[in-house]
Amino acid sequence: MNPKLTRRRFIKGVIASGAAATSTTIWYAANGADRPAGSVERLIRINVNGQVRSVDVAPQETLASTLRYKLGLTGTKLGCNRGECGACTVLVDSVPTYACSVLTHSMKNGLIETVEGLESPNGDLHPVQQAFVDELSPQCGYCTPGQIMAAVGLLRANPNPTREQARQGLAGNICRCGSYDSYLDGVMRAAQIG
Amino acid sequence: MVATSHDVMPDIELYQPTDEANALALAGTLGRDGWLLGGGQDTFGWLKDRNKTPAAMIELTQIDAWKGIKEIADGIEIGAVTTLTEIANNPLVQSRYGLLAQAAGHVASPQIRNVGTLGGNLVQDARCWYYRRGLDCYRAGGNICYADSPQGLNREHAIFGASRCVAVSPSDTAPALVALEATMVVQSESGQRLIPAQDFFVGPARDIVNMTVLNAGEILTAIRIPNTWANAEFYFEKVADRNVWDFALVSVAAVMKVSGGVIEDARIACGAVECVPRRLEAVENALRGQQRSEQLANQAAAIASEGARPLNYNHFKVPLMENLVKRAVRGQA
Amino acid sequence: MAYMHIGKDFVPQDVPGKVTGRIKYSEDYARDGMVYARLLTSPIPHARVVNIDASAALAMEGVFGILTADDVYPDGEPDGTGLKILTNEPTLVGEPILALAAVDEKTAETALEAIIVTFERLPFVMDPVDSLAPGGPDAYTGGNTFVFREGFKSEKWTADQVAAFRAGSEPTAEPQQQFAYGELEAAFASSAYIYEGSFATAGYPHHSMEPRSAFAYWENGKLYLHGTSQSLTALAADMAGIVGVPIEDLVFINEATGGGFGQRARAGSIPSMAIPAKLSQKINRPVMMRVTREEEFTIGGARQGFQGWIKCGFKADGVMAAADMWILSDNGGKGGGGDAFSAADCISILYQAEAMRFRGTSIGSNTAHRGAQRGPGQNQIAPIIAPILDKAAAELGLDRLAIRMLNMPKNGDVGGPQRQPLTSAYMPEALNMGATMFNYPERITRSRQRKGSKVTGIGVGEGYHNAGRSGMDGIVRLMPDGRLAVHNGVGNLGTYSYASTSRAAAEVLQMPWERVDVISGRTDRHLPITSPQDGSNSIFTNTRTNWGAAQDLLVKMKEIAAMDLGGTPADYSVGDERIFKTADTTSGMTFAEIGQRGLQLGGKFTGEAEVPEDLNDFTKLSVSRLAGSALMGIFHDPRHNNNPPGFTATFIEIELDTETGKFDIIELVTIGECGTVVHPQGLKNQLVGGAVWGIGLSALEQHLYDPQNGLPASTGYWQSKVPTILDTPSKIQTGWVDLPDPENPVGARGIGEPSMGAVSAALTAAISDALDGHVFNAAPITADMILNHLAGITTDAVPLAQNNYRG
Amino acid sequence: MGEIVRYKRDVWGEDVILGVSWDLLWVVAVAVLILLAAHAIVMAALANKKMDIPSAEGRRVLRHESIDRLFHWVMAASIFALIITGIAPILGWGWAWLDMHWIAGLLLTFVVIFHIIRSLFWQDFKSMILGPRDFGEPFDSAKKPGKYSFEQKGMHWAVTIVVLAVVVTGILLFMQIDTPFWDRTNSMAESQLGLMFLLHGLATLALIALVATHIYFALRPEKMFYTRSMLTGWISEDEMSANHDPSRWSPKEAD
Repeated sequence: MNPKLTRRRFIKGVIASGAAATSTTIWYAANGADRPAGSVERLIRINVNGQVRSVDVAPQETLASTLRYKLGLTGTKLGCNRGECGACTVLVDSVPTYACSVLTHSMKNGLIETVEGLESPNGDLHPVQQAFVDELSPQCGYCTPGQIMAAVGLLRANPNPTREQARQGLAGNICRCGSYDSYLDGVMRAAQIG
Repeated sequence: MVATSHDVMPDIELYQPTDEANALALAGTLGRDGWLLGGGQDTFGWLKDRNKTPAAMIELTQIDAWKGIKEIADGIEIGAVTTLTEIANNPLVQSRYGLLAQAAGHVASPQIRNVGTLGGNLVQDARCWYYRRGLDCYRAGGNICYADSPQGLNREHAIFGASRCVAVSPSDTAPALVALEATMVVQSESGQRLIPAQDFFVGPARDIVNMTVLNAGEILTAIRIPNTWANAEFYFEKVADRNVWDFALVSVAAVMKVSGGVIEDARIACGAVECVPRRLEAVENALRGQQRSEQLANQAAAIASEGARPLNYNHFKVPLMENLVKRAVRGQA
Repeated sequence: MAYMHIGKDFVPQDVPGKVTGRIKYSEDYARDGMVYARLLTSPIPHARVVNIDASAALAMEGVFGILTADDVYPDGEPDGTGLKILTNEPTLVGEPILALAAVDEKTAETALEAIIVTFERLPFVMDPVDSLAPGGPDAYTGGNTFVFREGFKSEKWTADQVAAFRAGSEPTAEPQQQFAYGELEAAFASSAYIYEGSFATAGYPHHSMEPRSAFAYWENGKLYLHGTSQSLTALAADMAGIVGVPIEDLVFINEATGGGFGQRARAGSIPSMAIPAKLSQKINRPVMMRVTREEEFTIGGARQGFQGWIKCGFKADGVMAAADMWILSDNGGKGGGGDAFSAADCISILYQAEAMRFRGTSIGSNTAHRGAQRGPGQNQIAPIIAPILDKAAAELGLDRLAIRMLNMPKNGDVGGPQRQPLTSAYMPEALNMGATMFNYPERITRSRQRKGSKVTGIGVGEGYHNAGRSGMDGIVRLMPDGRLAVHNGVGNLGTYSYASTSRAAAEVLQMPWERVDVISGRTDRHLPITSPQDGSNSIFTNTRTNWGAAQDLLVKMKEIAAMDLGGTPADYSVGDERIFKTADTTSGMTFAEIGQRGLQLGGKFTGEAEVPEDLNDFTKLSVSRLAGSALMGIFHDPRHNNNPPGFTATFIEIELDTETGKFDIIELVTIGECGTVVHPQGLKNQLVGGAVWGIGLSALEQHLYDPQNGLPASTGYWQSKVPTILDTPSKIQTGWVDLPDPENPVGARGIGEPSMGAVSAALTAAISDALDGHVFNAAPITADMILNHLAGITTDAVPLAQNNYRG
Repeated sequence: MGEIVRYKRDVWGEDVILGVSWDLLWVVAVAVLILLAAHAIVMAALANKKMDIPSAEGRRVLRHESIDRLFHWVMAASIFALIITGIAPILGWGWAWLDMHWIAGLLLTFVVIFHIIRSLFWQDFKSMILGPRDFGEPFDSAKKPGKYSFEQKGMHWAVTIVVLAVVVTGILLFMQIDTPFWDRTNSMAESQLGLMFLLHGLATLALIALVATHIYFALRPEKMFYTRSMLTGWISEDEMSANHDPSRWSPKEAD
């Protein structure tokens, strides 16, 4: 650990909690081992795209890192890793969620779905995927998996959205190519295929 | 050196208590080193940047007692880790406290509202970009403010109540709860505190490093909204550069009791103009008992901005605040 | 003319991969033994690295090594303002100093914390005008500007010149660059209305969704580089030079690129890809370098900001008699660009100014490096010129559409300093089509109507960009199984032009699309050189090359047919995957048969002989590697002279709320004029995408650096204000003229860039209209500016400020 | 731990001084307590040998004019206000302290300036000068001081130096905040700013020690009459002759 960091934390500790708290601040900075027991077990089982996988997950690991780097599900993209773009959107219990901004451990009890899990077993595209192909919704395609997961989540909650409702549903996903209009066309078409 | 863009979560412990006692005990033991984790939307950026380095996270979202919306003797109680989406869509909240439903529905983006909690939205830290960049400014325990200077980039900063630090309260729901006269339920190992929403937030003059009165070991567990303003006339508006993600440039939350065009009683709070949600008591007094009219709206606007002290780049917040107060007084167009 | 493929929609082969997540971007690859690189970047806007102490970091477990500027530039860093792989003389916060490789990213970041870099701090500046002031700081060591063949120079104005410019007067200093045509003074003298004023536009980041991550490993002396680019072959050719590996030993792999917008067209604008390549070579391990969003901002660059002065004269009838422009463009901490020149060129073409003068100077600032961004120059000037035209129309009592109709480019018109002819121009058709779809006559009557706090604003805009090049090559092969392989070096950045330009070849051979394979995605598939996919040129440039290559193949097929079936090549035609005698369709061969026959014959038929002399080297290499593999069509496209334009016409109605400074777009109609339409869905995407970018340019996107310390304040999507779906209209009405250009075999031209400029122009005009014609002379026009204007507040914002508010 | 100086990172990530380490607050507190306790014990031990406190009865001589007494107490009040408002936030007691702090600071500044001027022109300045003779005083019970004893002069000059230090640094820091009189500038470089905070802090710590000592002695029984004189102005002739050398201090009759 960088000594500067330690001192920095110490300084902030003093200011934040007053000199009286200094001793404790130092204590934890210096000696993490002495923290209370009961922190999370690393080895967990998570349900991704209908399969239960057991993974070794660090306490601080984001769902996006687990999906991309532990499970090889690289369809989930990292555009900003800050919850500012939506490229990493996945479904947890059908709820659109930024995988870059939740901990895997927090989501371990949910049903996790990524873009890789949408096709039917016989390989047919999901209606949203098919509609996005038909409307040529994607441009560069980097935000597409996130747009698709947001759209799937929207249509599960509201199978027949108005165009305005669809717009609100996709509001958490940036498309730098500006293909919003084509994505909306795709969602409306998917709602019809349904 | 901070000469690098951090992007991955550093090593940090995670506790997932499932009952209150456990959580309070952890919070008590870890003190300032235990980071209280709600939806995490104000957490992971800090940690990835390594600009805040707590030893452990205490996740509160596994505790059912602190989730959900229920009726109580006087009004409703909302668990602090209830998601903003749930609040925005909850029939009870929508029907009686539409103001809060609207405010919750205007936070950030759908995905953030899906995991972000009401408690988290209320206790989130300042969004001043200098502070978020990890600079050792006053709020970070330093001895300088980079925003309040002739050349500082302070378009989003405070026009009221600055004291060395000029950051504003970024929360969209805070003004709504102040207007609704909500009470914050704060628990710790040593017991429970009930704090009026308005007193829950604290400015830099009093505490320059914290934005709320929460002490180490204390947890905001619930928010109670009394019947006082149930089904009153509400007005919420948030003006931001972009219609998604952005924090308010100025927001207004107003509750009013109007009969026959006469404003019998009102409470109004503005967001993003001060380090705390700014309650406009002078405006409320001026409105009480008055016939609603454009003149009244203009009077109210003038009173609202009295004492404003804009920085170099945020003069526009004065007319914006005035206009939003006007609209609140006029009511829904 | 009736085409089999041109003008018809199809499913580009990469689309299924994009909707299933299967298509791989550079960071999606992995390899055994792969290690992770992270960057240490400069915390200081301008400095010199005095010492790097990495001993503590290198001693850490899981750290494999570091790469510094000394490693990549053993003979010293290159001179000039070009981007560097790594540097010891950073000229902006965030410029890469060194890279460190470790077992995982977390370890790498922790190790970076332990590296002590000692800097010598140097003077820095955030605003080019501040640098011009007497004694003003210079952004570079050695000056504030880099003059070609002359090197660094420190350009200074007098205090009075600086003050006068900031006050809005015409700069009196010597420009670095200028052009003029026509009789300027006379033209102004003949003007009934003259507008004069200064303006500022923001230079903001590209912020492509995919950060410029790269992955590299070496195998048998060959470098395998997974990267991101707009132009597979054009970029690879130069990237080999940057990494320092012979082109034949570089395999550049790039199936899909998560956005480019001008910043990934050429290797020089994305040298960071060389870092994993060099590091991998040094530590002998596969190296993945994931780039963060903040790094994508700091090393991803931005467009040039303008600090300018413009004077336009209009005759009584509304004709633009003269335009005089002086533009100071922000060169940032690295890079640069010719945006200012292009802006002037655009005015001379789009408004057909009878006389014109352009003067410009480029000055550095210690901010993000500058380079081409969607419509570099043409699009910055669009939101500035539009309200000026409307002001002229108002002064001269003309309709705002009419004054544009009066000045618009038409077939036979010329433009630019060289008065270069346009290959064709159907702007009248575009404006008329848009006016009809928009119902202009009815909507214009709503201009400035109030509804409570809301005011209606109407805007008309035009966009232009040079949209076509030549001199590139094409390779097609007819395989023994009768399938057509089109080798296409065009990058895949979301325009689908890699596929749509290939359809020109299918068209020549009347080949069903499902029997065509577009060969692309990695350079070891032997691709022809293409022009970089910047400047909206791909459709024009590469339909020419693919058409030509297919024609060459067709000639060879007919020659073989005549050889085997008698008669002369001229007797033969193709159809239904057969070549047959035009007179007797029963006598012929299938494409499969002709393909096999060609392979047997070899020689010139399979690229083993009589290969065109004038092929580019890159293409020659590919041909030599394909030689003898199949019946091959090879083509070098000769240069052509005229200017193939891309045009767009846009009509917008907004409702602006005078109490919040925000507006809603009620209707947005945008019409593309790009010759024959090759791929309607692709064109529609370019039009709606351009519209979103236009909204960002006119109303949202900013580029903030703290003048006190040079720190970037707008690194992410949040502070950069990249438009979200709720900042854009729910439906954008699109249309296209679809008339052929004579200098393209299928009549096609490009569209990607003008689609943005026209919308930006129309939106700014609409905002100005809603505010009773007030001219902001700025882009973007943000809510606070509108509120300040309405409240009569004069803020402390510096006039013409760059990398700051209002510019 | 145990650092004297606290550091922070400046805007470019390099370490600069932030201020004094407030851990020293406890060090100072403990040190002063021990010293004074020790002194008290020693004095208590000596007290066994009878030590007659001179009588406060009889004729009175003037020791402090009313204007000087007023100055003393105003200065005391402002210094207390400054110490309390300055230390409270460091101990984590959040309240709006800054305005009271600089107001008290201004008050202190003004009275100090007043005192300097008055002492130079209207008071007997020589009586406070610390000469070689004074240093012998503690070791020779025969030697009696003039108006002020060696200890009193020492305390006075120590307080003078420390107070001037806090006042000067305080004023410089004052310029770095918004006040009714001006908007703050970032005139000072971060490193200089940190130095100011460090000096201000160190001076404060010294001042706390001196004030504690001063109060302790003011409350000692054998010195009580000085404290009284700071309230009433007079001491008795007995107290005068017992503690001072009339040849070196001839005060006026107190009325």
